Amino acid sequence: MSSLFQEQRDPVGGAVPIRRVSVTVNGERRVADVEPRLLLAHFLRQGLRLTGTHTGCDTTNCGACTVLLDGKPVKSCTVLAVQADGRAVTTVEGLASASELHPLQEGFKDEHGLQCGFCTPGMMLAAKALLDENPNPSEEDVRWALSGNLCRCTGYQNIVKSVLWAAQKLQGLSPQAAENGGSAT
Amino acid sequence: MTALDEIKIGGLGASRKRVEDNRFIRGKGNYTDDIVLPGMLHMEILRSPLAHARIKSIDTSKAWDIPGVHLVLTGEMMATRNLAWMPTLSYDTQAVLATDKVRFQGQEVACVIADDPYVARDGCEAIHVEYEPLPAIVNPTQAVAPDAPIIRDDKTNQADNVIYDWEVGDKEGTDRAFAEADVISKLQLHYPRSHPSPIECCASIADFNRATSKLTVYMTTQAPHIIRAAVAMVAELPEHMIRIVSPDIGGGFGNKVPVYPGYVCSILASILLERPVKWIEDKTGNLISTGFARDVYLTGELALRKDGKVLGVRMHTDADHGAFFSDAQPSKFKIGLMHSTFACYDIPVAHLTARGTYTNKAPGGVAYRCSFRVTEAMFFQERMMQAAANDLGMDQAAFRRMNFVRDDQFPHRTPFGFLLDSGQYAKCLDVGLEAVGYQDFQRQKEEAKARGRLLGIGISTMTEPLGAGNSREYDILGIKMFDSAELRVHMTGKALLRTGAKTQGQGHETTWAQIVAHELGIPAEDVTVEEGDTDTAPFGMGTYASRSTPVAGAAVAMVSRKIRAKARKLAAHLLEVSEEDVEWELGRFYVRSAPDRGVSIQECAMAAYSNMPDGMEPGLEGNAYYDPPNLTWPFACYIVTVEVDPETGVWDVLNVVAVDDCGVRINPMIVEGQIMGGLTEAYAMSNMQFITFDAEGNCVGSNYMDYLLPTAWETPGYELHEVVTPCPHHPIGAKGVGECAAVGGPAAFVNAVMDALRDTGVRNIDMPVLPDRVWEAIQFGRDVSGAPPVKTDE
Amino acid sequence: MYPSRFRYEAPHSLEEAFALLREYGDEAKVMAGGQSLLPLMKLRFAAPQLVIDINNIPDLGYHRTDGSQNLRVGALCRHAELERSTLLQETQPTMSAAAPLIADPMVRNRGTLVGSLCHADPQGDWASVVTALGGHVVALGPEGRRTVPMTEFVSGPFQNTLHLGEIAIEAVVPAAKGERKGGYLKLERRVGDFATVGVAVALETSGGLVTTAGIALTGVGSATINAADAAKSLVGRPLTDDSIEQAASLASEAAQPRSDHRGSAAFKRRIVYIFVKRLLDREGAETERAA
Amino acid sequence: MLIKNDFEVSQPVEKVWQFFDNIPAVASCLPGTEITKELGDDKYEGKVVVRMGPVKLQFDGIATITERDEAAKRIVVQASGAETKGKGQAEMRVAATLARSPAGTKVAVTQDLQLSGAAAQYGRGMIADVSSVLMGEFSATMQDRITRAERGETVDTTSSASPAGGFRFARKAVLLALSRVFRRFFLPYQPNPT
Repeated sequence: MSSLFQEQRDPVGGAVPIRRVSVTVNGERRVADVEPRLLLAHFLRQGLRLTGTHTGCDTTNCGACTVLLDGKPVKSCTVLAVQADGRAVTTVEGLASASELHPLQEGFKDEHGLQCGFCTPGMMLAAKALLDENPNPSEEDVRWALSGNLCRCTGYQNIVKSVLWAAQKLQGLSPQAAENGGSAT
Repeated sequence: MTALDEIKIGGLGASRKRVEDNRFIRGKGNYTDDIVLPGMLHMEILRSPLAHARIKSIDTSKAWDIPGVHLVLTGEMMATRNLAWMPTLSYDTQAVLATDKVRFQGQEVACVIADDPYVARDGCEAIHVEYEPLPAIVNPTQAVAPDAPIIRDDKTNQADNVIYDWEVGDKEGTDRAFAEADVISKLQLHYPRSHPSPIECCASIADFNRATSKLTVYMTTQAPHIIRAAVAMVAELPEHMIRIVSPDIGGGFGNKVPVYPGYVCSILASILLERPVKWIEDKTGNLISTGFARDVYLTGELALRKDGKVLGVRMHTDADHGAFFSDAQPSKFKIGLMHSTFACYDIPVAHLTARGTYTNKAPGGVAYRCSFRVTEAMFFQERMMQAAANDLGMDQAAFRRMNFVRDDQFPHRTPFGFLLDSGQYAKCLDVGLEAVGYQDFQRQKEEAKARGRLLGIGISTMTEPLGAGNSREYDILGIKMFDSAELRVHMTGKALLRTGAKTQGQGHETTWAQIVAHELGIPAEDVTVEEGDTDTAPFGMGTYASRSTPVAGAAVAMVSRKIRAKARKLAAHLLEVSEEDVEWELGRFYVRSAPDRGVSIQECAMAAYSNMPDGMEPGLEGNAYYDPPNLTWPFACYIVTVEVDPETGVWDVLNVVAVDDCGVRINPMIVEGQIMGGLTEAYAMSNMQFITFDAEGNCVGSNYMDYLLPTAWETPGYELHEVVTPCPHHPIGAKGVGECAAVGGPAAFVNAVMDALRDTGVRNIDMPVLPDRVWEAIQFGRDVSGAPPVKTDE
Repeated sequence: MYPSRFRYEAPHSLEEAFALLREYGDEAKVMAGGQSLLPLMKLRFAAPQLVIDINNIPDLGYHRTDGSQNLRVGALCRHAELERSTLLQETQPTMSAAAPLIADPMVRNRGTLVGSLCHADPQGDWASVVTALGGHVVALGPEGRRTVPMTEFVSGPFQNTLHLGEIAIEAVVPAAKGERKGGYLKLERRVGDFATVGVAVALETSGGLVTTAGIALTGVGSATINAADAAKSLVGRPLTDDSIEQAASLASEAAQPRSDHRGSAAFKRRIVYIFVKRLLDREGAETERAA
Repeated sequence: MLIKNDFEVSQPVEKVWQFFDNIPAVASCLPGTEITKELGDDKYEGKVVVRMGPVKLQFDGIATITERDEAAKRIVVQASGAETKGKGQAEMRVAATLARSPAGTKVAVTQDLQLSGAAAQYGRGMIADVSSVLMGEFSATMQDRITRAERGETVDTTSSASPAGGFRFARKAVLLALSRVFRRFFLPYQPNPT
């Protein structure tokens, strides 16, 4: 992504369509020339080297690539980079401030809401969107909001607890382990 | 001078928060796909659309013409390097890139290496392969049919599709037991093909440096040292010139144990191009070509006495291994540890026969969150136990209890020859029944029935062998199943620990440090744990089969004790007393006669570098190789209650109770995390998760639209309980636990649904117990098979 | 997975979009939410030369009632907005029952109702809902403005009857003359799954009689099925056990399911019956309470 | 996938039989099909383009008459093709049997389609949906052509064969061949005195 040097591929066999995009990623304006077919997930990972956004499946099911697009959670493997032009993207790297972790990050660690960590960034961003909209969700609300994110390790119970922990922290309550991290509906 | 509080320093039993989380919650993990090397190229694989076909021609010319394409690999080119085929972990051969035939849908046919993965995929699309379709075989029955096409015609002396016929146990004795039986209970079922399906697929970055002739491979492997050995053998490279690095892994569950063609191709591509080559597998590739699990058919019989005593067990299993016999399992037994079945019951005699067949399906049976067919063994056991209880008209809990191995019978030898070390089976069952409110639920069930509602309760109790080896019986390609740890205590008392295991989410970086803290009193936070780099880690067999704590964990304890022994000498020197007069308490040596005269382990560490006695070798570090005397045998009792909607066949989980006895728990928080994860896979397998095939051999379940994993929404909540029976032969009394719930859980869910349907007289519904199967069972009062091919209207 | 190379335009007006459609013909694809199109492109089942992204075209994100109380849903109105819509909760029981069942929360943030009508997936939920409600699609194109009844909009699996160069700009659900009742039931193997069976029932009642009825089926045929006879059988009568039984039977006869790994044809047909019955029983019970 | 269609035409078996002699004519009844080359000894090269919404699949392959039983009035065509971008393989067997019937001739068409590859794998049944529509079209179009031809109409196949799904047609040569066939065999018709 350096402007000093960008090797161009030998344009044999027809010119490659290129578009300039300007995306505000985690508060910083990023400008790049991309092929329209470049997926937002790859724009973030390969392009901007923000590798916290993971890609898990090809069919828009797993949610590991979840980012916030203008504040709403989307699956960045099913959005084109060119579609993010002029919009704001938040990735896991944008959750913590310079000084401190986001309560969701604390919650996931405190409640053992992750194991291999691969689905975690997507989970936390989907959860952030929920808490932005509903600061005091029920367990059912949390499970519903995360129903587009797959986790293979934890069995979700601790993920739900982690989000409820964060909700309490964000409301200035002292978060204690949500005891009823139990069953859905 | 009071001793250290072990919990405070993050020792044994502390629910210590995980150190690895600090990077994961910030998105700063380092997974294989996160690694970028200078000049790196990208590889994509072209896969066979057909399950069985002869390759007539492969035309790659159009792919070569695409700007940005650097290399197109085909089987022909692999063959010139003698790499078209590779050995499997089960002493068979597997095609790396197909030359003669394709033998399953999704088999690797060609690779394209290009500047970026998009162009590499363009290249794959430009390759034209001409196939001559052949009939596809999708189950063992078709495989042994008289007119069945021979799948492995590449092998001389392979005249049919049978891989092995194997047996274990006492046939005559078992026949006698059945002759004397009052009741014989028979059950036939299929444990469907499944896939571990970690969210992160397989990946590798091969980096061959011509100048140093060193090959470095960053890859998603649960067993880096095994891979190094395999690469040395397959690619015929000197082992010391191979470095395997396994960075963070996005879940493994057994999927990332074997060697896959993609790894080999990326390595050859890097050697040919002298540039780093990255291969990131897509989800479909992962699901249709890498290590599947299960796919075993059971015919099981129990010889029973009227009073409920089990007199004998007779089992036959038919395993569908796919196109190549490449099970990733280290036992000398053809069907893995299938004969660990019924281990928790005191059964006089048993006999097991097993047949393995080739089919036109993906190869590579892996121990998906289990120890080599133990999941099937325990599922068969607990389904047969429930059917038998029903046949006898006995309460399923009482029936189990009366057949358990009693606490006073340990050590206990099973009829198949395994030696059990310890357990309190009846106690675990009682804790579970109490927690679920067994008697009360039976009442609710009757009341509900009166109102046309179907409630059911399912129990699964089992002990499973975890932590291969011992090395007498377990090896991979001849390499014995031990493990290792290396500990360096720096002069300030901080430490670096390395093991031959490889975490994939189990939290080794957290728990290994807790074992060191327990043995040496060095606070866990002062211990760095490193794994996964074969240039730095001591040799180990990797992490799978719940073997890390039983084997590598034991090695950590043993190396810590070696360090403590040397520290004792240093302490004696510092305290100016003889070694015999030095006593140890957590973190501190003191003089027996004067307890307040002592030195901390940290002071000993400093002395090891600054003030050692004459003639003592400086430094405070060591390593230990641990060859376990036996497997560990955790016990578990899982109880599930469900309600079935008789009109739609949909069933909901009401309650799940888990009682696990995995011996001493190093980090209870992490142990419970493992159990909840396992229970969820059990729920998934019983409810929705399976891979099947149609008559043409098309894989149904090749992507996350069809291969369903449960979400937070339907996944039930869990109530966990514990019983602790320390393992007598493990240094800290721990047993394996990572898989217990995934192994023992499925039967609990299925038994619950079958219990709800008991009045229909239906004996079995194959997993996953889908609504349509439940409906069919209720509607027509017959067993429902889920065996492939998928039923159609024709 | 990685899509094939394509050109991309994001026009700011429908006029520009039409011009592009004229230029590229059926090698161009219009994209709204892209949640069905992009996966197909990633799997390379679809490889259009040009993708026309209409997300920059203003004033298409609405859903509102017009002067004559028809519900109008614009081409860029996302599933998520309909899921949260109080308007729907108050006036459109069938639609608000279906909205949360579309795919998953993230997909609902991108995907659109009109887009899913155009995609014409036999397993798509919205097509059944709008069919049951007697809705229609408004298409703009070279020949100007057309309204296509939903029953004529879907012509086969993944086939709609838009003419070359046309863009569907809104879906319209006519105003209810009586009291609007109904719901949507979906049998899915897991939340977010495609429908094994989906049943949409939309009724209007007045004075205890059913004045208008629509029943449509998802996933039990090669296209959305309009169970017209089942619906007709309800009109002009109160909801009774008999009328409900009859409608449920007719609906299950209208289904043309295929046996596959989701279940046998017989099972799916039975589920249609059960779902129609359950939806109508509920309304029946309510009507009685009201009466 | 097995699909059976029966239909009757008021033509004598012999005449209808000869219709099946013309493979391009028969093939053209399958929407999106084009016979591109006649290879001799009952072999034909051709392609089928399947369009469903954004999805486009093109199968190139060979059709062979594997059975032609003059006496039993039975003809079997075996077609096999591969998707041009490796998305899969299609095998189709079409068997047509003619029988005398009060109205003239009863045509029984059996089609057996087998699909493999990504197309079938990702389909979640969508290909099956499309195929069944396609094959339904096949018989419908065939019946339509034969009956309308017997009324002396020059058959405009594009309209008659344009299926529900709006599949694509591109086969001028075949259209000409067709109308020749119909003129030759179906005009005018007098019932045989019996």
